[in-house]
Amino acid sequence: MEKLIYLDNAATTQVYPEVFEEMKPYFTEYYGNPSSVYQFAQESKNKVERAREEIAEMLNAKPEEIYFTGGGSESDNWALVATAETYAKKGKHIITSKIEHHAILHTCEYLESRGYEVTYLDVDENGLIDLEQLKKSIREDTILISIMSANNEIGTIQPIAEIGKIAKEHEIFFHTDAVQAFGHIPIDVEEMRIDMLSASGHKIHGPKGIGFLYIRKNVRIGAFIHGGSQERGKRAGTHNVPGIVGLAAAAKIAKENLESNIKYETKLRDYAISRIENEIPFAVLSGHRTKRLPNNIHFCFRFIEGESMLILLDQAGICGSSGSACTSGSLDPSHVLLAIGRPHEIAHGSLRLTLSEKNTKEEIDKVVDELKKIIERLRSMSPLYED
Amino acid sequence: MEKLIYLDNAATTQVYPEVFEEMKPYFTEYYGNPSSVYQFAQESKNKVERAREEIAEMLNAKPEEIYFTGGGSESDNWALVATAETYAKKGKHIITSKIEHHAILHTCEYLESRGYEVTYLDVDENGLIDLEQLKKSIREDTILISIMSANNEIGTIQPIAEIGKIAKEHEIFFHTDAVQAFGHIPIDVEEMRIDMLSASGHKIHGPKGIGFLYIRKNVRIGAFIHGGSQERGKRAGTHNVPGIVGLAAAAKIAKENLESNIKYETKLRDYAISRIENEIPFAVLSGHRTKRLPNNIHFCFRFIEGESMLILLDQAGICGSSGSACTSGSLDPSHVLLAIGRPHEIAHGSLRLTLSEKNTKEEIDKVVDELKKIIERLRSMSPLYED
Amino acid sequence: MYSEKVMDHFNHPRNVGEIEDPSGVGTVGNAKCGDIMRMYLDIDDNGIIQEAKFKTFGCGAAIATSSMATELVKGKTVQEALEVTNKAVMEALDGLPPVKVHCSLLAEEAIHAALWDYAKKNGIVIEGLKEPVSDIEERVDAE
Amino acid sequence: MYSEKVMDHFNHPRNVGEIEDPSGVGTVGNAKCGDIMRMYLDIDDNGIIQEAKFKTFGCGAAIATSSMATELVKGKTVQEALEVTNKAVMEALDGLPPVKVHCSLLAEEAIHAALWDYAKKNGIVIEGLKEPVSDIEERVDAE
Ligand SMILES: Cc1ncc(COP(=O)(O)O)c(C=O)c1O
Ligand SMILES: Cc1ncc(COP(=O)(O)O)c(C=O)c1O
Ligand code: FES
Ligand code: FES
Repeated sequence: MEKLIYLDNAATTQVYPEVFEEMKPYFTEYYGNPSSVYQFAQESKNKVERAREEIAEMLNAKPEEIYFTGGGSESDNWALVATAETYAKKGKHIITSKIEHHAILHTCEYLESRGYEVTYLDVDENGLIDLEQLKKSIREDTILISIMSANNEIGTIQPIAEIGKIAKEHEIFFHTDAVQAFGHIPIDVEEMRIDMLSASGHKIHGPKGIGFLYIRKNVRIGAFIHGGSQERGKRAGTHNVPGIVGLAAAAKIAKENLESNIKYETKLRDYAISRIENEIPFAVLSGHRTKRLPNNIHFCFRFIEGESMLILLDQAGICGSSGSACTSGSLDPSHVLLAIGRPHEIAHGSLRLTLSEKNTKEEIDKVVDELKKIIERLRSMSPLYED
Repeated sequence: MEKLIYLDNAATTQVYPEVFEEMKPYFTEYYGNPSSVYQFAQESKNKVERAREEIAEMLNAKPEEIYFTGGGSESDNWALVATAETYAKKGKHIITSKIEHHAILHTCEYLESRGYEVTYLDVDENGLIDLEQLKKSIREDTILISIMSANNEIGTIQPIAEIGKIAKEHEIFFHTDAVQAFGHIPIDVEEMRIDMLSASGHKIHGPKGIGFLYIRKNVRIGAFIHGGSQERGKRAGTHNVPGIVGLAAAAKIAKENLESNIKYETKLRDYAISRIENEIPFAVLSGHRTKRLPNNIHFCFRFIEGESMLILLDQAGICGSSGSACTSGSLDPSHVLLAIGRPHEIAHGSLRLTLSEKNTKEEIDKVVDELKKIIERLRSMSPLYED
Repeated sequence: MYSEKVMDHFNHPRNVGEIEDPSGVGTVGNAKCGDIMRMYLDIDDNGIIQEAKFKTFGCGAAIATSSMATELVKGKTVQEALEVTNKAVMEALDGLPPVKVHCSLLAEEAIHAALWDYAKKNGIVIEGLKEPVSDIEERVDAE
Repeated sequence: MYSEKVMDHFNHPRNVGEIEDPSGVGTVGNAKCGDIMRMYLDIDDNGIIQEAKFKTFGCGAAIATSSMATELVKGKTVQEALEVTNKAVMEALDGLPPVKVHCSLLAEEAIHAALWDYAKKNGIVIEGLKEPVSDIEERVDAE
């Protein structure tokens, strides 16, 4: 078979070989539990603490504000549930947006079932929230604003610093799901006045099953996973040392290459977008044209359906997705596409291609060429398309 | 330095090189997200499902009753919190024991703060619960009994099948924290009538940061980590594929060697216990003499304090622990030792040595020889010891 | 996730297209997923289905079941065609994943809708055929 | 986790033991962790500490701070010995981990308790010395 063209880096990424090399010794060699007292475990412990420092530095945070978790979903759940519980006395109202990841939305629903109230902000046709609506939604009893840094489907980047400012002015905590943004665009928790931030290892060429939650010092939320005294008593469970090492190694590489990756991917992204728009009729770009993740290409192709497109792409050796990986299996159209106003049958024909800096122009050319054929073929079968 | 003698396998274990070999391809090669539709991700998906089958088989459970988590603590939290929430209408009373791991105890305290009631069963001087007390503690509104299979400090194995029977008779769900037991002693969820069971990879020579919760089909608890539709909508978060692969590979090895490991470790354990009892005065064995994990050796040495002992052992190249790794840093004496009636100052001089099947008689001999010298030395410094 | 037969019919769908002046045509939509299937039948004077064609806006399973359904009804009498249920289509395709079972219902309903149209046009009653439940308006966008 | 100096004093504790007929002896227990330290002082007629010995039931830090504390008070006057605070002991040991700070308090209190005993025995008042707060009963088990 020809070399695979992997364009689903928003679903998950390859662990970089150099990241894996760093992780390796911590499986079979330095396997000690960082909580143990003997020397042998100090290597693990030191490595965990160095990882914490590196990640903190990247965000302009303090090491003791970084808490390792089992992934982005856990971080999101923790931020929401624990803030709700800890600050229930202050109020029970949370503001979020309609296009959050399910790790936020379903946790909000869970909190609603426990008596909390949630306001889901609208987004415009580009996926941007309206800061005025945000301000108007703030109430006496609002305790948390949770708005994602960048959307996992359509790539739109929210005005995080502005949201942070509004939250700060109203003395409300601001959490951002940065799972798609961390390591992909610059984030500074001070400048952007972020109080909590979720991130995940496997979206930045680190390992799966590891993530972190940044918690600003003045946010005194309780634990979500209760038990041992790891992570200063806030997150129980034996440290996943190789995972933490891999997360930090990947973050470091991402940090070092941030600018060049952004430049390179943006160019590739815009090249793909312009070829698709010029060569495939009835193709509608989703998300904001410039306020978007450098690696995100998302289109709705009218008159056809996503899965068929994906299977045919797959047969051509191309990995893409039709929305978020973790909702595949669901038949509902993407809540994100509905929120930006796409009608049901248009939302159906969605395709997301997400780059890494390893992708090339040649790959993009091949993909667009294939795509043209595939879409033509599927449209010829479609009862909705009359040529 | 001489070869390290690692006797802290209850804290964590080495990932076996053959387990690591199985995990390896899933970092850099087959890195696909099992939720994705393309062929490339099928390898990950199939591997995850095969892992589920293998673990299920080992417990005599069905594959669809195994839910992968981020570790033992998460599994414990999930079982307790979600059962409490889902069955709150039936009642708000939970029964557990005083010697559970903190992942259970602190979660119970958390639930108490949310209006649940918890009965903490006593244990006798060997660490066994009293089945009569259990029966008497059952109330109209009892929804869950959570008793650990085997204790992580003193190694005592509870009468799980009997507890399961009592729970079944009263139509109350039975959860067991089997983090120390899974892969170490035989467990059959049917025979023992277990409804939920927590386990963790890194206690059986698998990786850290992965575990599972077995949930019997008729237990309809909700999710603990909300979000994507992974794990049949019950546990959100991108699958930790290498972790799952490693967990299953380790479980398989543990299963294949279960009998021979039990035999070998039990012999080594009892040899160590008898040498210590014969050669070191004022040494008090903790835990049940026979109903104990094959790999657990736990003593309290009077007149001395645990940490000093550990440091001196460490300097002799021996890794042991004084209780559970995740409470090091805490100054409180072990709640387990207090529960079996050890006075404060005796509980203080505790040493836990936990074997793997790779440990040898020669190692044990060296450890006991060192231990004798160390204890003598510390006692000579102790104001409590008058010779 | 799909069987080889499904992939074969998806990759090489049989009978894609339209029939001009069909004896019956039916378009059904699947409320569950929003997918749409249109089935054309050419039925001769003896009530035998001479030709069947389809157009489908839907997932891989929808395309494969459309294809298989047209194959199965060809050459059959109207009465026999009624027995081409979604189960029959799935079996002929060596099964479908659980989340895709509903797609095969689309095929069954499309056949029924086309037959209903045929019956109506000819003023006859086909025994056992009920009015299709989910015949939906064509949603072809004018644009 | 411990500094080299701590490890040195832990591995080679100075002045372990007892003094027969000491000028002052004090035993203190740390309520926080249950550890116990006993300090013996031999003080000459000029009020200068000639010798100091200790016995400690406690963690590594407790042993090291006992050792360092005895070293620090030796040769000092009673008044000077009062300035051997837990901070002074910690500094002399190049610091202690945060969870171990309380262990150094044990050393400070043991000095105070021994001096208190000395003052009591000799019917004198040492300026600035308060009755030790946590002088605890010896808990040597008879068994
Ligand atoms: C009995 C018991 N339960 C739960 C846990 C927690 O497991 P983990 O550290 O994998 O979260 C442990 C070990 O740490 C344990 O020994
Ligand atoms: C925006 C966003 N939030 C949260 C998550 C969940 O992260 P994880 O799968 O690591 O739990 C994802 C990806 O899956 C995501 O894209
Ligand atoms: S998902 Fe709509 S027809 Fe298959
Ligand atoms: S912990 Fe008790 S003296 Fe250090």
